[in-house]
Amino acid sequence: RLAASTFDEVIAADQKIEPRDAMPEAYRKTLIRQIAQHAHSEIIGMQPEGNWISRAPSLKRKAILLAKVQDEAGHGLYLYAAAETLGVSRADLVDALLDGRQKYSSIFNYPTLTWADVGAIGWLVDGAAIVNQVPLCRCSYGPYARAMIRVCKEESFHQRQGYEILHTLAHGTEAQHAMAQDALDRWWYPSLAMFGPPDADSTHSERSMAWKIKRFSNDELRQRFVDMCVGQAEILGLRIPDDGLRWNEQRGAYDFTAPDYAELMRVIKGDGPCNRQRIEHRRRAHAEGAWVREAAEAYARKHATATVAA
Amino acid sequence: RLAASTFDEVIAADQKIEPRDAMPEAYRKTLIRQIAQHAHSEIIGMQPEGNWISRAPSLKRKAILLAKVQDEAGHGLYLYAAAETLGVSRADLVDALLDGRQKYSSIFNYPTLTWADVGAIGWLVDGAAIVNQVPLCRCSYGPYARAMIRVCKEESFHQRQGYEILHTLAHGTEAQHAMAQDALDRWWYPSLAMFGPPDADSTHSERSMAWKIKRFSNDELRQRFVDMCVGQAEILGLRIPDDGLRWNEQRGAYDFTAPDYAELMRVIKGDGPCNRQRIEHRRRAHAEGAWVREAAEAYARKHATATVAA
Amino acid sequence: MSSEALELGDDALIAAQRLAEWCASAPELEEDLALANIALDQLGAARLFLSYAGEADGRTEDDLAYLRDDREFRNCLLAELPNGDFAVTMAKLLFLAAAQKLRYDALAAGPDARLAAIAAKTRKETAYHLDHAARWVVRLGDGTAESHRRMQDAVDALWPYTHELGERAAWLALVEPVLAEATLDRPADGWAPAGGRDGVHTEHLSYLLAEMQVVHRAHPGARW
Amino acid sequence: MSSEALELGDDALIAAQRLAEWCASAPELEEDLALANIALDQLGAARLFLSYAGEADGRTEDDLAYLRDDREFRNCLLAELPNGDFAVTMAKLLFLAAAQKLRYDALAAGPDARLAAIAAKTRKETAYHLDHAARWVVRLGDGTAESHRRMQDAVDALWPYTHELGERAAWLALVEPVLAEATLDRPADGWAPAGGRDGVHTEHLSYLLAEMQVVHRAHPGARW
Repeated sequence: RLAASTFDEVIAADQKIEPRDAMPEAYRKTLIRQIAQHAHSEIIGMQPEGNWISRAPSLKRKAILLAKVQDEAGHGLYLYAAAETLGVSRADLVDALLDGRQKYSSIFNYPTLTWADVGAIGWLVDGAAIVNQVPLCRCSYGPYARAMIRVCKEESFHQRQGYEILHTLAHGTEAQHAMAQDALDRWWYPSLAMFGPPDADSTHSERSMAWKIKRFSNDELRQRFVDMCVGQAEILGLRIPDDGLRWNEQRGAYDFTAPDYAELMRVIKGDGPCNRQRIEHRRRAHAEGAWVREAAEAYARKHATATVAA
Repeated sequence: RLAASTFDEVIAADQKIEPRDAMPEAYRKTLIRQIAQHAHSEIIGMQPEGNWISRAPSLKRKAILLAKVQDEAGHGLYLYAAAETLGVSRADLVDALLDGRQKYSSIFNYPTLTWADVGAIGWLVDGAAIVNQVPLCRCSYGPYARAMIRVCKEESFHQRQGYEILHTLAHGTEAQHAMAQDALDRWWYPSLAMFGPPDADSTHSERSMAWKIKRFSNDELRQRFVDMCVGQAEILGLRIPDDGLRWNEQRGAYDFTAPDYAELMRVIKGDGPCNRQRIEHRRRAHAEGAWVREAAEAYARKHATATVAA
Repeated sequence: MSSEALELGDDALIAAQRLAEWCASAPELEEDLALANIALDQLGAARLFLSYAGEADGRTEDDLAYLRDDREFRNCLLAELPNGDFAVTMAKLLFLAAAQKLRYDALAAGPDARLAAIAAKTRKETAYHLDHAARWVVRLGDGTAESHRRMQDAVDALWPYTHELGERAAWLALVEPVLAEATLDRPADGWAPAGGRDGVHTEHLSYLLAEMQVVHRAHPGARW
Repeated sequence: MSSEALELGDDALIAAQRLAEWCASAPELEEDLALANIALDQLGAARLFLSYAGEADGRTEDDLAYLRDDREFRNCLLAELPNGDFAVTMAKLLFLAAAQKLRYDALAAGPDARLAAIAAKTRKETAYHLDHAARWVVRLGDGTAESHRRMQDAVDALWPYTHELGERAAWLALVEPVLAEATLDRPADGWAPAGGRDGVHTEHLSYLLAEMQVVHRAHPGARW
């Protein structure tokens, strides 16, 4: 593209805004908020799944789960780096997470109660994340779009692994099947809620669409997710816990019962089952790690000085 | 007895020395050392058995074990109270335990590795304690003798419970029987060592005998213990791990292999498997409780003042 | 199965398990005795309630304690929360014992003769637990600056979980005077986590059960 | 069964389990990644060694990991000790990785072709673990006053457990220079606890296993 293109021209031409390009302050702020929230979600998301690493029922599953949680830490790193291209520091973003100024995905405020929840999170939560994130690979901000390409590739790998866990359980013993169904029962509606409030109530959406940060509405993405899950649940032999779920010939899509948006709002506001636990865990890890980070800095300073002096 | 009896007359008449009686400083010091060590042993002894309360395999056993460990705390309390009659404070004795100036029974420096260890401790360790302690019920120092009567009564109850645990295991499944045998294999020699070094090497003993604090020698008590255990092990269907164990017609007692006294000395010196862990645990509990004890004192002071002022 | 017996049995069992974790770690020896004593009472209550709860389908107290997973437990969330420091433990005990007392009192006067007989025994014990916890909450709340801070933090952190305990007005009538005497602020009501009665617990319970059940489960069918 | 494979497999498995406990709790995000990475390597090594160890009597890696109790585990005591703070974890890793490296090097040049092939893979990974731990030990030892104190405390507390690791001279040659660079005192040799290779462990291991094995054992014969 031409070096002299204005922001609006770049957006209109479906090209990428890069860190040094001029951009409206609101665009920058919106992106920082969104990328940071995404990064925070990866970091907080390590907890509910990390909760089952020590108890994974086979060494192979333990390795897969550990690698997955490690990938989440990695995603957090890329995404913080992407946010930093917009002129904020990771330390400030972490502070904003810890003191509640910035959010993370509400889905991680539900507890993981059984091993099957690891499967359900992989299948449903990562599945919903992919539906949300695939369009972001074409987002107008270059560093974010590129980070999302890598993230989405790994997420789809995670989703297959989650599906495989559930498949094994659903086709295993009676107790395993029941565990899988129970997990689906608990994670279905929170997963639907991951797409956010219904379009009618969604703030920020219109402008993000115009800026090509967002490309589909919450309800469009939610529908896409439901349509994708129905067939997969059939193969699993599990029942999606929605009596209102049925194929709508006219719409060419499934009708389904909406999640409880009032509950979503309560969880976003901070009153989900695990909000306090998750943020408290992160604060404690951060505080308990302070002496280590300080030592590393002190060591680096000492030896930088030594090198200069030498 | 006559109020004017001298210390030596009271001892000679097999009567009791009471707190206000005159007594040789060395007698007082010996008693303080012995009673404190005994009290400390009760307190430290809560740890190896307490280790299995959370995992006791039936609710009934859990209740029995919890009650037993509670009894140990109670014994600790009487014994500290008995020591206090000799003009020391419990706080000072606890300090002496925590900084290593006073000892506790070395037996508690072995780990409890399986549920069967709870049985073995009851049968062997409490059994050895009883053999050691029954003569102390006739000890020349009144408060100690009276405390020991109560302690021994409860200990023999504990011993029966331990024996019952082992009996159930030894007559249970193959795995349970193996667990019981394994516990006996590990606890046998440390239990024999509880009677202390062989008479030839025993310090303090002669004077304690003269003062009627101690009434039998280490080796006499050890022999009594072995003779008691052999028949009980047969009923249990367990094998005492000693190839040298056999009836000696002439002596009218069992010959047996002595414990490794060098190991006993190492453990006494501080190098048993759990010395550091046990004392570290106690120090931590003491340190972490400091703010609670301070608060209780502050509250008592405030409200004492309030009462006086009112 | 009597769901009331199961709830009360599970509350008492999980409380006993948590209290017993203090064994050999209490701030003073007298408190080691007291906590073990209260744990024993709770365990005794658990055995009575669970035995009764299991009668309907021929399960023993041990079947119910050792062979259910966390999704089948019906205890309130408060009981399963980690012990935290001594202030947290005392706040938990105060809140739980107050609720237990109210439920036991009601049962003791209720129509189920078996439950009434159990409750007649346990309500006496729970009155002692409530008193013991209340004394500590007052001493710590009105003790030093540090103990006041810790006690207030404990009350604040646990307060949300008390909404699951039922009988709010009567419960508040037991608890609020204690907080007042302890010079502690009574937290505002707000977040009200629940789910324990439906078997939707916190992430803590499955760890507690893994430890509690490990030996029993490793030897299926064995006698102990 | 190859006792060498079992010892090395158990060392790696227990180390992996402990390292994975850091998940989402590391002092910085990069270290969350690094610790997970090292845990994954250890877990991978454990799977190779345990698979081999189980071949003789037809047991799988999961049979060995999930269906033995602590008296049957052959790991060194060092591996099972609690993580403590980050300094303790890094001291544990330094000491263990140094020992693993020496054993892997020897195996890689040894007569058992299968073990040699496994060791050829794991020795590369362990060199990275050793390096990672050494860098942290140096940074913490030579960092702030607090980090120096914590690092020295960690080294002092763990040192006795290193006597069980075998190959003392070669091991010291790997570890002593790191301590020196870290400005840490090399503790005196003295107490030398052991027993892990004979299945006589610390009281910590059975808790670790209770947690690790709980789901697998609750569903006998199930596939995952």
